[in-house]
Amino acid sequence: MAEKFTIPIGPQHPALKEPGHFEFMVDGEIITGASVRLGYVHRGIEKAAEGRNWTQDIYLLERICGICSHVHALAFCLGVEQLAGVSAPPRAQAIRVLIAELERIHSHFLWLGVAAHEAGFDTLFMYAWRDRETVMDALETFTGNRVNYSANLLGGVKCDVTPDIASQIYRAVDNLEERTRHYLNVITSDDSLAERTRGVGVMTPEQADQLGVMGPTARASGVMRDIRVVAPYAAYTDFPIQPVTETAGDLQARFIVRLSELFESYRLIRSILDHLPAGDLKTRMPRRVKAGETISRVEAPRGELFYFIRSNGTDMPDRVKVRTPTLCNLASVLTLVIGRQIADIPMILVGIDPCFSCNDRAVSLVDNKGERRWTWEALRQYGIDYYRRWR
Amino acid sequence: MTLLQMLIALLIFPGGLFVLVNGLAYQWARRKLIARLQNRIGPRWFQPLADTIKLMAKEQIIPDGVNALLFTGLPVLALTGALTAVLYLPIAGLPSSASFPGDLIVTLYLLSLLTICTSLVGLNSNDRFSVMGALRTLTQLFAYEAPFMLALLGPAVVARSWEISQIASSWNWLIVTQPIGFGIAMIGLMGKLELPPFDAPEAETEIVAGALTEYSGRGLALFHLARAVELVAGLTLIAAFYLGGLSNPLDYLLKTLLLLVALASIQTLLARLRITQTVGGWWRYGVLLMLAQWLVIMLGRTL
Amino acid sequence: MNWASILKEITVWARTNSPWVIHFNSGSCNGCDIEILATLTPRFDLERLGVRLEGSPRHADILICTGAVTRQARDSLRLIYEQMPEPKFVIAVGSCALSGGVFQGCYNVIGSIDRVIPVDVYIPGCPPRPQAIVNGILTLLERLQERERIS
Amino acid sequence: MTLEAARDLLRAWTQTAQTPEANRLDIVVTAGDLLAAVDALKTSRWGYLSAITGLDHGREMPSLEVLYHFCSDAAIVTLRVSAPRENPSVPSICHLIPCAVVFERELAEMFGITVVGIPDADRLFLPDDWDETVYPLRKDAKLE
Repeated sequence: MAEKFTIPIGPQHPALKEPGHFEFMVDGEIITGASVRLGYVHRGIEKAAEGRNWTQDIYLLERICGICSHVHALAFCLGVEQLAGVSAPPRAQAIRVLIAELERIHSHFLWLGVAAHEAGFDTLFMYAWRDRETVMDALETFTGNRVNYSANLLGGVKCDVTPDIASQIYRAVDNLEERTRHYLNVITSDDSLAERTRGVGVMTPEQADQLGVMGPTARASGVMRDIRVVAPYAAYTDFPIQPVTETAGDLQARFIVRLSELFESYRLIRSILDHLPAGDLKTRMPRRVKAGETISRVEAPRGELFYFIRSNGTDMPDRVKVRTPTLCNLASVLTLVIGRQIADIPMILVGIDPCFSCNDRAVSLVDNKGERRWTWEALRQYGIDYYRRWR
Repeated sequence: MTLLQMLIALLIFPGGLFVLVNGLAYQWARRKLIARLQNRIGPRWFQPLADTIKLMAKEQIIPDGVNALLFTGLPVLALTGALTAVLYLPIAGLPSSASFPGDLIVTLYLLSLLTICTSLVGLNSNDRFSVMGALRTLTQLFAYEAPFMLALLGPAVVARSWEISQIASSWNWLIVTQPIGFGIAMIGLMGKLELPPFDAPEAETEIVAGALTEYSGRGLALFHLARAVELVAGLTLIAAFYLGGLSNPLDYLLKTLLLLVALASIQTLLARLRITQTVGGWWRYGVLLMLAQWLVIMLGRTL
Repeated sequence: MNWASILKEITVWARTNSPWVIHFNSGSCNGCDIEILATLTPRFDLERLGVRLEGSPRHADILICTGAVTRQARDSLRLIYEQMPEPKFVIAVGSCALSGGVFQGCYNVIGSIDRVIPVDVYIPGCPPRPQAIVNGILTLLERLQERERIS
Repeated sequence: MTLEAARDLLRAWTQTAQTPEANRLDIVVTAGDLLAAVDALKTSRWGYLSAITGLDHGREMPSLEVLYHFCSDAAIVTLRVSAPRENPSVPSICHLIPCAVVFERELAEMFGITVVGIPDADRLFLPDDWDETVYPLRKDAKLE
């Protein structure tokens, strides 16, 4: 009987949208199967979306994930506008992209802090979250709320950029750019952190491409997957973005990719604020959207966000399918593990998405001889000794 | 020493009460310093006192499947171990209240009694985090104990005696002649107190709270007190040996606070080392450096 | 002022000055969780009130829970509540925890936290600002002082 | 890789092909040909599997529909497979695209579509005490 090897990963972590419970089937040393059990925060959003009209759905879909709420609303609004054949005025599109980039900055700083906290480096966690407050203030003055900005409307945006908001965003971006340069230096030069990140969870470009990994995790392995570059939406056509990729493919490369793509966001925000197109903020939007289906893809901080919206001509959607980037990265990590030894599990799990950490890392190896219990550390130690024996 | 003097020394002045208050004050200073280094305001001056009293007043849950006597007894043992160790140290710059030749060895073992109690507590409960925390505490104990002890025996060799009061009263600034010993002693103290970067045994993001996961109420308070007393004991020991002895209370205060600042700043600068890195680091670098240091001492003695 | 009342005064003082906190997400979208974490960071720093984020329920006095309770998370929420030693308090953060919020009526959602465990302080908002969370904790501490003095 | 490349790649199994939008191509495929079509896309490295969507057109419609979305840069190819409402079943594509198992588990538990050959059919999102016969995303699901 193949051993059933379960990693019970705790149900709560601030940056983790869907806390999960991992299980790996092993045959001796080699992993034969892996699966994950989500559902701790499953609220049945897709069914609820079918019971509400189009405008109410924006408020629902914004609360799928607190960290990238604007991106969910943006994807939904772009999809419904495509269905209705309406397109938001250029100024609204530019403001939407502006808020999306500000949200990417806030999400990456949050992740930087939480990943440092996971590695036990609390000072970096405190500093990263202190600097994140600058972008939260900018977002608050701009849209009225720190999280869940609900700036999106069907057919436009609610909030406008006044000169003093623009000047505050400029100041925030300048300060953050200088801090990002500092953190990039810390990530690469600090030994105690490099010790925990260099060479951890390496993923080759072929694996990344074949597994369908999304976002910064793919770009850290050299696979250029960024919807803003590949299929520009909203105002990304007028304000193009340069792709940022690394080749090492390990945990440190992911740190570097996430931080260096922030420089792109700063450049984009400045260029949007400089050439903000004039015009009104929203257009008329019919209450009933004509029947049809559409797919809208948007680049969330963690990867490609996929929306499939089907309308049957009434004022309520017939089907709203949401596939979040974390689910896709999770799925690809499960396949990356198959065929590898037990010793590789912690590296790959921690490596693929360093923000996927957990409080309860005890590992239980259930086999026919009963249950052997290891901690994450013991498992990691097992990995190190295993490789030392082979060398 | 009349019985009354001994009782006062034991319970009030250099002994129990003063060290407890001193320990709480130093814990506050450490937490405040770390908070200030992390750009935060940090706790108020009476925070450790409030924490301890609150924990004392909380309900003590004894989980089933646990030996109740051990569960309640071990924290008391840990605190008494730390408190008796303090008797041999020149607390507050005054000569130590009790001393006999060879009390350095006794103090070192009494100081590590706390770590042994923590691991026993962890092994005693059947919650997997406590067991894992206990195993990690023990592995780390074997890692830093040897170099830490060598680092503290260095000055004893120079002073040609095993008695703390004599070593302390030789007034020479050994930090100059034995810098490596001083460094290893400081880092060893951080390992003993499980301060980051050596806090793998109670890594909050990995094994919840390590060996003390099951404790609430009095047990937890006693452990925190024991750790606070051990912080004071460790600092006085290193200050007495390496910073030219402690002559008066002001001297004591200055030197121990200086060491505390060094401790806190190292703590904020480093990420948590994995248990494999700490053990590897100690045995590869700690022991070798100490042997080199001892070589120098021996040469010094023979010339 | 006999000994008993002095002792009670001291314990009340200690309890209100060192509230240790454990956080549980029973189905939240993480908006409230990152605001709770933001209260521990330099700008709002709750450690000046003595708040410490604890890993184990045994060490904590206050359970801060967020999110509309999903059926999957209900038992672990109850389990964590029962593991905490007396005297324990519960703070529900965010409109999902108060009333199920936007997810009211969804098939997998039980609704508000007080359907599963008794709640002492409710902090509305989606998500409530860190200032609101700090204010919620302060109201809990003040209420604790009055209640202890009356009983 | 463009839509035209995908169109003639899948010509052998296409029953009907439509382009509802400039960058989208919908190809209706029978359940039997699904594996061959997916294999063709995979071997020619045409993009990656982005999502699997289940569709219930309405209480009275006789069949459910499963959509496999493949994306390559801006182009999106959707393979549409229909399955009868009584006991719908589709072949699993896990052996071709390993990471599809999570999407298929969600499809199975939300729509009650049995995925033939799925390595592990445990529940993904729904709680343990959820009764199996109720499939929440179906239009005729009785939810309290």
